[in-house]
Amino acid sequence: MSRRVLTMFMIIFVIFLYAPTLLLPIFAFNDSSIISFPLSGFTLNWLKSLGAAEELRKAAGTSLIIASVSSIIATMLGLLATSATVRYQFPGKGFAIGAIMLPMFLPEIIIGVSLLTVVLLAGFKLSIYTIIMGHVLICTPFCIAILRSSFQQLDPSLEEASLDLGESRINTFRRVTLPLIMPGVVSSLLIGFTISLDEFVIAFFLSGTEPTLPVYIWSQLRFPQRIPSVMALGTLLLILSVVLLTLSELLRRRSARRLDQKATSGAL
Amino acid sequence: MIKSAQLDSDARRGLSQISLPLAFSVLLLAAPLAILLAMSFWTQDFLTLDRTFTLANFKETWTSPIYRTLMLRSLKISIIVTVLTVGLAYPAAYYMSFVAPNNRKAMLVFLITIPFWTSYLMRIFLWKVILGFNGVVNGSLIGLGFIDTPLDWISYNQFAVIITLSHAWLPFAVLPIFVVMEKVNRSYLEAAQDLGDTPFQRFRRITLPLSMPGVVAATLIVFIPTIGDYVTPKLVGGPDGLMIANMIEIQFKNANNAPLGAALALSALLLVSSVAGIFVWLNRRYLKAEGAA
Amino acid sequence: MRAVLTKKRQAGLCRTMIKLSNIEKYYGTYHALRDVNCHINEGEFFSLLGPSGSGKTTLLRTIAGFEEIDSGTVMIGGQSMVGVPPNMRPTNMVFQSYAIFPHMSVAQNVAYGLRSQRLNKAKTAEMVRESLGKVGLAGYGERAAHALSGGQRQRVALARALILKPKVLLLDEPLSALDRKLREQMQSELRRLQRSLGITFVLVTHDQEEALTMSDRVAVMFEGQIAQLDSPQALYKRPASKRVAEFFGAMNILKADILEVKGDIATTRIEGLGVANLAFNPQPGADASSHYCAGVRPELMTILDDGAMAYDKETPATVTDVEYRGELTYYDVKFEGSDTPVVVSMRNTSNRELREIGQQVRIGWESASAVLLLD
Amino acid sequence: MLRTMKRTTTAIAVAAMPTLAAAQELIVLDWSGFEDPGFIGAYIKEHGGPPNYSFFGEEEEAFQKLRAGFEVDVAHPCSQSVSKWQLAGLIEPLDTSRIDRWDDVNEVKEAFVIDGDYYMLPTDWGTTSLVYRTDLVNASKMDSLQAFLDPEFAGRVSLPNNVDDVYALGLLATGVIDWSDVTQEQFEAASAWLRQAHPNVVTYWADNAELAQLMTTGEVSLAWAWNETPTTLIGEGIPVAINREAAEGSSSWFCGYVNVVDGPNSEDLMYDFLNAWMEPATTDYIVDAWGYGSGNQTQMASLGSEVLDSVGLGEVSAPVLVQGPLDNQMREQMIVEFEKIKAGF
Repeated sequence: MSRRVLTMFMIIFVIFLYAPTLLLPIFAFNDSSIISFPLSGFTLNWLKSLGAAEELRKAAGTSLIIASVSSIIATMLGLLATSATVRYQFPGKGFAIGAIMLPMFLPEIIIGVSLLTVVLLAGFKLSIYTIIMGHVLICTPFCIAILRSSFQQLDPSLEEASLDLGESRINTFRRVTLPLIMPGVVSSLLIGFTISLDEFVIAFFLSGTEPTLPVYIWSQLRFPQRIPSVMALGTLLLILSVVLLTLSELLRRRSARRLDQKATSGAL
Repeated sequence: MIKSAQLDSDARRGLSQISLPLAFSVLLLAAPLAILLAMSFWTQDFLTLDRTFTLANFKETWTSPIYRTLMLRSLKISIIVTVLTVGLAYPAAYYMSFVAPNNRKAMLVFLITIPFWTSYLMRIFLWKVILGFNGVVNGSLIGLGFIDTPLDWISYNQFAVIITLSHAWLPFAVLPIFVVMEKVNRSYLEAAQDLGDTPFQRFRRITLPLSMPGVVAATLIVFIPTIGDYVTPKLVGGPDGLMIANMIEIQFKNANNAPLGAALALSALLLVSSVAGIFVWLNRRYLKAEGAA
Repeated sequence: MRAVLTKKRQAGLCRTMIKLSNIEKYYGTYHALRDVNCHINEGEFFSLLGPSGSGKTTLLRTIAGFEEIDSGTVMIGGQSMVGVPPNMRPTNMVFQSYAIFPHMSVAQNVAYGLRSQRLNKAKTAEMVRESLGKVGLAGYGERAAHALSGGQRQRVALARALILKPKVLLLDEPLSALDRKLREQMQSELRRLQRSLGITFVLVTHDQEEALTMSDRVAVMFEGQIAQLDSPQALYKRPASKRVAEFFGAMNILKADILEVKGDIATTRIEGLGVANLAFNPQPGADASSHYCAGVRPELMTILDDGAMAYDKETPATVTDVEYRGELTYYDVKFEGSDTPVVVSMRNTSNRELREIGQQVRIGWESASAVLLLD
Repeated sequence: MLRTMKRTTTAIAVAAMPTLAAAQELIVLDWSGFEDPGFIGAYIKEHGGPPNYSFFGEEEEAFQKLRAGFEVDVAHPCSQSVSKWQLAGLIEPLDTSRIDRWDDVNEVKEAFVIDGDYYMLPTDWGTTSLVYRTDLVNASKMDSLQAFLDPEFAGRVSLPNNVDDVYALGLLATGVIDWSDVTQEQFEAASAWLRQAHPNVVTYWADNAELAQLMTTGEVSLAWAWNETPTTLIGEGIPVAINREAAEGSSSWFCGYVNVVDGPNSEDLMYDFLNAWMEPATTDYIVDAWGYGSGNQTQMASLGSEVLDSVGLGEVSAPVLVQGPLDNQMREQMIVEFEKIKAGF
């Protein structure tokens, strides 16, 4: 396939990915509470209303924290499980991996209700910690699915070489394994983050008085007074992430230039 | 020559590494699964559970035409969504791994996940704006003079479910394929070319088989959860777009028939696992055949 | 330095660096190492030679600590290695794939193991430079690892291991991936390096020529067992068994019956060659029921010219085939009363004429050059 | 700011001392959006801040969560859930003597009496009725609910994805006005009617925002909708009309607060909260800003019929099916049947 065709495809692909999101700002500034064309006029009211929507803003903050922490823990558990199953033979391996992957197969409502029962029986109070627990559980299988292929194609003699050169297992992981599976780890973090940020059912059952953003938004379905405010919030978050991404890219380029180092090895 | 696995100390190491994630899953999930399993053999009358063993729920699940229709429809939609998603994701991942310059890769990975950080509900609302009656698609088509009246087959039906779901799962399909492609040793490609392969042959004989683990992962990541989705069909499916998960959801909640819900869920689980199993098996055969050729 | 060691060894003073005792290793039901016993001396170039699947790499990895054994002991430098992980052992390894870290530069690779020594930057750089110099890669430090050729990767792997000044350097078929010319060059370089450093080298190889040219001693392994452990010369001259003999170049194998054993001399009847007194030392594992055969190297037999110099033994034979190879000529001959073709190689000299097929000749040989081999 | 800091500290303390924290802050299980301070001005004034909210999107999810043992003081279900929640032992009677304006509370409160005790304080209500695009359908056909069956509107109809509203329609259309003792035959007739309407339905709307979207674009020109939707649409200048006086009538629904058993905090706080909801100021606010009716009947009446008619809450002469409590078995049948109808069976 020629590069030009692929590049064209990628451009269309990215446009498709952003298609709904690009409309977000339009309705965030459209002077109507109805999400529909034709547009009625420009307004900053929805943006301003965010100032008053304390619960909404808090929910967004809670969600970001939960998504970050859950994706990190899920990736770490995923690394442990993957490294164990890809490298070693041990009794009960099939069972173990099956049990860990199971949340992917079960209906979320089941996971939600029974997690709630387990959590309450164990005497925990519902908080962001319980949501994190639930999200780690459902994100881990996705992380494993990604990390697995990373590990499978890693030459085991590289790690042996590190051990042989006197590094401990932990340092070997840090200095050799981790850098080599970095694209997998970053992808795993992103997938965990994305799933957690948008997960509603489990977050609903495990949330106490600090709802996540999806819980808040979904529960507004029946009385959707603030859908455009949510669009405004979404716009802000979108802009924020794009700005952060651009910023980090600029920083990376500058530091690359300063070190006069062409980014040579694999992607991330 | 000699595998470094299969050792006692390695077995211990493997067990100790997996113990934490396993303990986490078992502690939190043993209960749900046991409840689900037990419940599927019980019956419920409003709020009272009757714990007498019965296979009635499974019988109903497997004989009643409504569940069969929903089950097959869900399977069909999931398969179409998976094929579409993985099919679109593959060239994108290929571009990211083989065409894009190294220093752009990280940015691209973020670029394709960022749109999915806005709430799914919002994205669905916006999809309706795009596909809807006076929406972007219809508006453009009318504006360009292709059609006179809005197309109504693009919203509130299975088509809309497929589009919305495929879109939602795209980044989840791109990432695993990309990760595997990043690991493909570039010298294999050079070797293949060196041995006289055309770029297309090289793709078919080297890149595709080597990236197959990613395709498998992507397929499972998309296929399995898709069949369990009830939100998308509820919001964009219209009357003919409902899926089995909607029925499971209703049984557990409004209909107060958790046992039937459990039987439906377990049957769906069985169906999904078999299809996924067949897929993995076919893939192994393909790789073997490819290796032999 | 080497001369000193050799003297020590002659005086029986050389110290044991590695001692392997009664090592057993199973992979499931597969018996990978069977009662392996051996000593490897300090400063020695020691090779493990065998066909693939013979257990040589397993044994090497056992020394490095990557394989756990089911019974037996590994001692390095007088200390038991039970429970000592690879990173705590005084050994370093050059992997078959070289295992160069692809995400690091050459210098970073070489400096990898130094981190735990907490040296300052300048000192580290100095050591890296020195180490790279030793392997002939001075100035390559900033190269990216994936931009190296096969030979360069191997040198980096060497430098990376040697910078840590290990007591033992383990090499897992390090030359197998190199082309012939480069391999020969590296063989002599490795040998030179080993001599100048005085470190114990343990090399795994399936190439007998490599083992013979480089090693002080070689352990020949078959099916998880050491079949013979000896100096290259002794291995060539006095292989203990048919298998070992065949593994090292050409050897004529003839049926033999031991008629009588007196001390270390066995009176043996050899197919086609008649009765001769051969040196006899019973091999481990051999008993009264063991079968033997006799082996003679082609170059240790001569087709006698009329009235040529006397040989211990002379046997008439018929030439059945001639193969001229420039420096040497190979003759297939048959002895009376024997169907086994025997190869005799003759150096071509200016006054020596080629024999013809069907010609009757006399073959001269020494009873000392025939060896009894365990069948 | 100080509040935010206090909340943050609480959040951290929750981790350390799971039971002690948030001891005296009322916990309300509610729909999101109802944390609007305009509803409970009196409570905020008295206690210096709002209670803690936990949110739900569907009553059934709230039910499951409470059943699993989640502890809250007060919850906000709608009328049909009351007897189910009571049967499941989740809620306890209200002490009406502690509700200051009990006499002003809408008489629908009598529908939530179980064994002589009151179980719900109705606080907000609305109507469900025939709504249509005046520019897209002929108004003359809009005086009967049978319009939903008219093939002319095939693919232009939307019904609620909500069993209560849908069966209210089905029953009204088949001549039932009171569903408190609906018979099996009446239920079957209503189901048959809904099944007949199904082919005309483009989608069952899940929420107001969705329906508003559909009606704005014109994809849906005829709907069975809550009064809030046409009010919003008219406010946006979309030509829609609401007909609460279709021959067969229209419906109304109620939601309110219930006293959850074993609430972790003092009941005093709960009654302060309930009393705040019954303040006249709350009534004015909910009608004006949200377009819903208030449970304070007296204050509602004082707003005048013009105001109420404008938001679709006024008195009507046609029959009104009040979505009061319904026999649980019957409701369960409706749920199962509705799922079948939606799936085309």
